[in-house]
Amino acid sequence: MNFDLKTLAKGAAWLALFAAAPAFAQEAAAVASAAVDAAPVVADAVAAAAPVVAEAAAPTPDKGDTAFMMIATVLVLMMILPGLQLFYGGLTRSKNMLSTMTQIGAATCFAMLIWVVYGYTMAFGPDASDAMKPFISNFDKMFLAGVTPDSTAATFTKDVVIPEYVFIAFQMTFAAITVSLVLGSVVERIKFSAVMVFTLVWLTIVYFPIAHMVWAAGGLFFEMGALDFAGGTVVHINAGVSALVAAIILGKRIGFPKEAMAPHSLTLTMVGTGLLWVGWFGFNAGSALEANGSAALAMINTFVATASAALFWMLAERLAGHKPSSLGLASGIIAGLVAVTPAAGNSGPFGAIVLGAVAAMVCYAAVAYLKPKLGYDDSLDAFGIHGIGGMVGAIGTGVVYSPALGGPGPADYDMGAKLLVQFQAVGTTIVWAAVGTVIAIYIAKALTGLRVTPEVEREGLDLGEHGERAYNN
Amino acid sequence: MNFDLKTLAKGAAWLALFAAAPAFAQEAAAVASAAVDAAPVVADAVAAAAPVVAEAAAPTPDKGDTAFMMIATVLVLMMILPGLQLFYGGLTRSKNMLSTMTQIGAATCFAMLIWVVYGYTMAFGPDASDAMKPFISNFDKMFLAGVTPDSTAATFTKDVVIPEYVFIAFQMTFAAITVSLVLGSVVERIKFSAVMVFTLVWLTIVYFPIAHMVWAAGGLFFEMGALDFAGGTVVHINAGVSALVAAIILGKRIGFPKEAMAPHSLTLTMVGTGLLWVGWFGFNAGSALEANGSAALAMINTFVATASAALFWMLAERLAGHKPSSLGLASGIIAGLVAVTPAAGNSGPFGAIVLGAVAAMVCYAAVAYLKPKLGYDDSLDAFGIHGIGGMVGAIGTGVVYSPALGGPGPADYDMGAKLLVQFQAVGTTIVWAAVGTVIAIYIAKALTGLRVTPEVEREGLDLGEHGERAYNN
Amino acid sequence: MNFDLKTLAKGAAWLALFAAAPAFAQEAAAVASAAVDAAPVVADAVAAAAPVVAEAAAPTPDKGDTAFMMIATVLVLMMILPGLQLFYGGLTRSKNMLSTMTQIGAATCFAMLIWVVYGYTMAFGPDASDAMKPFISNFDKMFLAGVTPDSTAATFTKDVVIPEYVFIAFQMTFAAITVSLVLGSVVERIKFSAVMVFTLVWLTIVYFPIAHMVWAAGGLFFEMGALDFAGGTVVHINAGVSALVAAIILGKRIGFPKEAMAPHSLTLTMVGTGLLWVGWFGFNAGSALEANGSAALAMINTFVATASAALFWMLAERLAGHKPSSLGLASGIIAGLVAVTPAAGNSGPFGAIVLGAVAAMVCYAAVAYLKPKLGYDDSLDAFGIHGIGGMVGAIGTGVVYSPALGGPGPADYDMGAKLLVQFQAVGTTIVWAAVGTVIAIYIAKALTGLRVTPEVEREGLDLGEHGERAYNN
Amino acid sequence: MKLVIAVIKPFKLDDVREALSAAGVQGMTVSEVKGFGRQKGQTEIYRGAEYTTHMVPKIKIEVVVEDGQAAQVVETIQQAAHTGSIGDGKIFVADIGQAVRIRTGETNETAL
Amino acid sequence: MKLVIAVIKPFKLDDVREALSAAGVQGMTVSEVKGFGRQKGQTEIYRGAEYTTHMVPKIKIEVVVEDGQAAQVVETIQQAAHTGSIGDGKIFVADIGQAVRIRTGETNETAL
Amino acid sequence: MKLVIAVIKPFKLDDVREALSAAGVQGMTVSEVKGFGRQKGQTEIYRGAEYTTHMVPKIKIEVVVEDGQAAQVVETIQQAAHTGSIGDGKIFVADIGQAVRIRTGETNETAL
Ligand SMILES: Nc1ncnc2c1ncn2[C@@H]1O[C@H](COP(=O)(O)OP(=O)(O)O)[C@@H](O)[C@H]1O
Ligand SMILES: Nc1ncnc2c1ncn2[C@@H]1O[C@H](COP(=O)(O)OP(=O)(O)O)[C@@H](O)[C@H]1O
Ligand SMILES: Nc1ncnc2c1ncn2[C@@H]1O[C@H](COP(=O)(O)OP(=O)(O)O)[C@@H](O)[C@H]1O
Repeated sequence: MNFDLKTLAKGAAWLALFAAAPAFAQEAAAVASAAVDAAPVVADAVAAAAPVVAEAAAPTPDKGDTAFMMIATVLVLMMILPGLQLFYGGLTRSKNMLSTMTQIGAATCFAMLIWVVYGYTMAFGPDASDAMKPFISNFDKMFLAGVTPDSTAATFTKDVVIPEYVFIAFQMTFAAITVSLVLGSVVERIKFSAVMVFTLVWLTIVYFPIAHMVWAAGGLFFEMGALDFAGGTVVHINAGVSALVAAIILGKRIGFPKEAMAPHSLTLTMVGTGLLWVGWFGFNAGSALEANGSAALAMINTFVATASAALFWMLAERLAGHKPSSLGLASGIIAGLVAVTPAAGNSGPFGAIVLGAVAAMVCYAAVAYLKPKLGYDDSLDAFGIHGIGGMVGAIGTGVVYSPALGGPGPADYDMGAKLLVQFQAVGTTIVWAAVGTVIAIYIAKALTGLRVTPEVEREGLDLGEHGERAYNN
Repeated sequence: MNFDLKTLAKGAAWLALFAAAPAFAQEAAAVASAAVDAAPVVADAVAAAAPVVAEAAAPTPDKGDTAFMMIATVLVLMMILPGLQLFYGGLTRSKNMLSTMTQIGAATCFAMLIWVVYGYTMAFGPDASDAMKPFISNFDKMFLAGVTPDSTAATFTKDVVIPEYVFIAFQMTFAAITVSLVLGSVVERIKFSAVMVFTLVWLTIVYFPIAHMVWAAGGLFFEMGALDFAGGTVVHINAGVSALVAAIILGKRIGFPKEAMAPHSLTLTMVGTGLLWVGWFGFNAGSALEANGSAALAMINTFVATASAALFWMLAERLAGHKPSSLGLASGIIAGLVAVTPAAGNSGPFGAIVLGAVAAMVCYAAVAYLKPKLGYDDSLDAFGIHGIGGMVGAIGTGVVYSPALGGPGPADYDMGAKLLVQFQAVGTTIVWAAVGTVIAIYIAKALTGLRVTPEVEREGLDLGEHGERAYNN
Repeated sequence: MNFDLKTLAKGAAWLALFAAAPAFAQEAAAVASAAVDAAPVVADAVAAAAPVVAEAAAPTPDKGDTAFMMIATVLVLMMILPGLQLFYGGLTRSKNMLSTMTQIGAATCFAMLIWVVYGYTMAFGPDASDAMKPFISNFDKMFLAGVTPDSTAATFTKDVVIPEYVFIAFQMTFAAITVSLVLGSVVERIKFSAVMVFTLVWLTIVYFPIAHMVWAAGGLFFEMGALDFAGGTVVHINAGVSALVAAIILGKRIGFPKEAMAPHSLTLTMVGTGLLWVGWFGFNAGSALEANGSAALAMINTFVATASAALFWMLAERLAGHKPSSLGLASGIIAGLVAVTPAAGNSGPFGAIVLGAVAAMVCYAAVAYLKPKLGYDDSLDAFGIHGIGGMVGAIGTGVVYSPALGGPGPADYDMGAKLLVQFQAVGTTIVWAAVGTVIAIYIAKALTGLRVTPEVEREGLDLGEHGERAYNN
Repeated sequence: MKLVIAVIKPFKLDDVREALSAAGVQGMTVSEVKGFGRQKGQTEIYRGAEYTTHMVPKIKIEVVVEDGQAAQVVETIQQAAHTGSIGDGKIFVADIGQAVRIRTGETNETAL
Repeated sequence: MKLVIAVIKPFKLDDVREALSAAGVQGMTVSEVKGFGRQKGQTEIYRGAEYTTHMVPKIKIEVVVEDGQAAQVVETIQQAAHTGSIGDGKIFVADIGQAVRIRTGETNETAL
Repeated sequence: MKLVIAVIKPFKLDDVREALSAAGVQGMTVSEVKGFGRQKGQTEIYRGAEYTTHMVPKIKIEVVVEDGQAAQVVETIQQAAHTGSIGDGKIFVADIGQAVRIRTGETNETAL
């Protein structure tokens, strides 16, 4: 019911917006396309970060970079559809398979539209007032006003740029996957309509600001010099913490933990794992914004940290007296990918291997021991793996960055100071995400009721919410 | 039975051809590699379109473009295997899963061989006589005669070229996916042997000519200045209309529409949908033939138009009083991709969003209301989505191209005139495709009997046609 | 049990190694990054092969090449996870699905770690003593000592280089997929722990040396001028022969061949086939190490040889009096890909088509007639397709390379001489692989017992070895 | 009461169900089974390995009816499931001593 | 001996199994079935095509018990499987003339 | 006639089928079931969450035979399905009052 109205509203709203858009664009056309800034990493990249006004003498994109970033963007989409859909979906019961895939798919689509309407400008638009600047940009680029095929975005190298549309698309996929990750803790019981409302609110008050803080020049963490190569804070800690809060507010699934809720298809979960790993190279290496040595470093780290985490998770299972499992392999792969995300271009290969091993061990403990003890129902362990793994990665990055450990840090690297910064960034993110999620979830509850009826939950959300079965003859 | 003989014949034929090939190649070796033309878009690209004879001073490919186009080509293959196989296969009943996947796979393989033997030269070979020129090129490049690793193909930018082998491979995947799309309306009852014969004839008399008309300098629509960035006419209208005609001639599946024919795995259909979306970036952005701003524009449009269509299809379901479904999401995604194909580089992001929304609504109506009313059995709605969506896209492109709507059209853009051209192109394609399909299907019928026996249809084509079961223990 | 201890040991070992690594790195930092050599192809590439010491005037990578090679590397990973996992897994019985996927996944992860620790330096490190040189490099690059984001690796073109990290990652995926391929003959009965031990030993004594022999300047086959564009010998003959030997030592599955052991999901096998084909372009075209015409040639050959093999396998089925099957299509695709691997950049498109057709026919005969006759149990036909197909490809490459057949060989190409070389390379590889596998398997047997108990085998390795079921409700 | 067990060809299920409803049967329980009998299974070939499954997919219908109704139910099923080709299946009838409707606790005839 | 056949709602299986164990039943055999009856199936819609499945997923439990135990077993099942809403299912009781434990060859009561 | 119901270990199906054919049985109906009994199910662990399924996969064979043949059929199954380890399964025998071959309408013994 709710969905009905809301969707209608939404539909109308958009149509209105879109009608308005061109007008906007026209006015704005005058404005020179200001190159955006996206430096994910180190403070001294700020130089490159200064907006460069496009002009005759403006640098033009290298086609190698453009090609690389376009493919990287596509790879991140593959992480979501079908990657995450399969990874998460395989872990649910078959009666909720479609609901899980549909919630992820629809949230992703919605996030994309929100992104081009006002998300991009909030995160990477022109500078806002000094008061707002640390938290968001201004709204001058709503509807991508003024962006043309010739506009460019800065990279971390002076005078090296990429087409702004590519940068917009690349960052768009980050917003989409982050909100999708949150859903892992609430599937099998949250209403589809609630997911749509949550997506809208959560992106607006949690994701866009944090993305700005970490990656935009002037952003809070960015100015603090926090290390986050590909988004460990913005994406994983953010999603993980939000998932935990959402799961707690939503409550447990009927029958949890008494009833067996075995994954309906670990086969599909393994497929999703593979696609996530494959796509993650777009995510991590692509965050270099150039096809260069830094991307290459991020790539090899994304191989070895992951491989290490996968084997160490299975090792942890053995140490716990169990059999090494396929789900252990898959979970380790994801934990490793999560942990190496902030460290991708900020570590040497062996630092990355150790980071992956530690993340796997810690996440295993969180999922196998902490969760049962605390008793919350994080259906697919979005917090246990993305939240915890993200924190291990964020802090660990401060360690492996050290040249003494083979990292790319400067010779005079001050680990203590950097760790402090990392902790501050992590802490702030945790608080911000938690508060924002509480707000977003309660708004969704007010508008949609949030949770399906026990009958629907028992019969499965596929039939109850979507009128379909995942499998027939 | 039929297949036996025919395949044998085919086998023999090829071997003969291949034996002949090198000889061919040798003779032709003398011929300078004429750069081919592939301008998908606007008339004023004709400049770039003029064949450039390779010589010392000839432009050499930019490695960024080459890298991009090679990956784009690979992405289009992924759309077919496994993308389309899963999207279509998941919608069939389990007893016909392998048959659906095999028909697509074998038609694709066959199309590739036909393409290098004479398809490429028919569509993009050297100019034919003035009389033939609007419809096909000449046959001088049969067996890719004269093409070497150093031959190049022109792009839309003067003096920018890519290796001809890459252009050949890229276009080859288009031929393969188009014929595969047609099969969506006839699966679950057409003979495998009939599919092979149909592929041969249909590509020859329908696809190659239309590809030439749209994309080759001198081609009918190309000279008319029809807008078709990535092949909305050639691929989707063409496939959709052919699918409709084929389905009508073939007749309904036993038990349609009385018996329930629920998709056997919407899970796999969702996976296919994701892979199709991912691969479609190779299809749309790749059609720019360069890693440049135009490709970037095509990319962002391929994101937002699709996202919009997916949500609006689900909205349409709500408006119709149903639950928003996962198949709705998937269908909307495909409808959006189809509609944005001709508009990819010819629209602004918000024009694309509106285009996607409209396409979703119209396709939903076609599938949910028009089809039942007319009563034909288009098994997987190849016409309802590719045909209708393609038409909405082709016409819509004439609208969103307007700078007044944020499109890249010239300031003095004459929408009325362009729309007329679009309508002509669409109309001609519809007629050509319909007539050609009638011929192709009846030839297939004469040679193979076209349709499986009722026993085989009832038991399933997997066992009856291929002697296999898709699922065992 | 065994696994427990061994894993622990392994865990400890690594941690030790990794601790040591940075130290290593530091020392080595002084060493100039010697560009590695990877010439897969012809003797006259040796020029390019000479180590180039990095210096001010050193060439810098073209971003187009870097972008291409990074994506190519990712594509090869996709061949393994999820490609090969699905292709192989779909062919097993459902009770062994996870075990098959997990063995491949874990072996791949382990191979990656081994590669960066000492595999890379063994295969592509600095020259060893003249006595060792033909077989392995020296160990100076253990732990990738001295490699930085700025180090580069040579290509086949003078002064064209790519980042060394990219080359390392690209080659790493080759090692991982090769050992995974071997598993195809032993799944459904080999212990997980045995797979891990086998991986360690086999890579060390079989893969690294053969990779060096074929691809490194100074390598035995390389100096002989053996043609192997993308690794037909190193990867496929090597894996195929090892698989056969391993299967024979391990013995047949309980109930083979009496009991029906139908593939549990040909659907997934088809999906894996598609992903393997898609990824194989990274494998074959990527082996050009540049985004150039040679890569383009490799790409088009990887399309047409495969298409031809797929159709000719189905034709072979017809000739044998059976129905053309989906598994036939899939098997033909793989056989074609295997056969074209060494020929990718060494053949014209029509030579490739013939090569694919021949490979399909021969592999079909091997699988359908030879195997039953000899009576060994190569569960998934790793030998029948990779071994036999690899040999057809290696020998065939010597034929299709000839300019007289449209190949890129020199005008004065001496086919007889080259064929002799090819035979020598193939023969040596067969012997080396066979002997090495015997050693590796018996070590695994000594340490782990090699084979699961009859109870576990009957109940399925998923439950018995991993404590999971692939499919639940 | 009688328990009528019918093993039929899968594609006949709808016809049988409709025929039974028409004949006034209120409920039935259906399961997917594999049948072994005169009808031989399909041959499947995977890479030259030939498997002839002796088992053919069938549908088993179990319906409990009043004694008086049994004959007519058997009759109805036999007609609706009949194709005349081998493998049409069987109908078996057994005695049921007691029936209970879980929802209401009603027993025997009233429970059907 | 008696064969007690119960058709119940799937999510009630655990409750029933536990109740029966508590009641001293040592074993049972369970199968997934589809039920046709008063309870109507869900409507599914695929691209506007509407399917109302008449068949509802159910679980069939078969348990063989001594004659004396039958009444109590029926009772137990009826209570454990009861929700009061349409579709709760049925319980049927039939006679079993002989029982054998394959492992030991024991027969009848001792075989259960 | 008698309905012989046997619940056996899945991997024993082929042996039993062959033994029955050898013993002259013309047909049977087989279904996949889950068994609950002395034999305990496997323990599965997913991310530390442990599930012990009480249900073990089994195969149920139903074969209707002439009264005279029943004893021998039970005997045959018991031997063919026997492994001696827990979980071998059970055989139950019930009466069948009537049998019909759908294809021909033949009844009782002639219908088997
Ligand atoms: N004696 C039997 N007991 C139980 N089921 C049987 C028996 N004989 C046949 N059936 C079932 O009936 C089905 C059809 O029997 P079959 O001999 O193949 O053809 P027909 O019914 O035409 O004689 C079989 O597949 C099997 O499921
Ligand atoms: N006459 C019957 N014979 C066999 N099974 C029956 C019969 N009637 C009902 N059933 C089974 O019992 C289930 C529940 O019956 P239904 O009429 O839907 O609800 P209720 O048990 O509340 O009356 C049905 O789904 C079917 O499986
Ligand atoms: N009382 C019973 N009624 C119906 N089926 C039973 C009964 N007892 C056991 N079974 C079936 O027999 C199977 C084997 O029984 P179980 O007690 O595990 O071993 P055993 O047969 O060796 O005593 C069970 O899995 C169940 O399917």
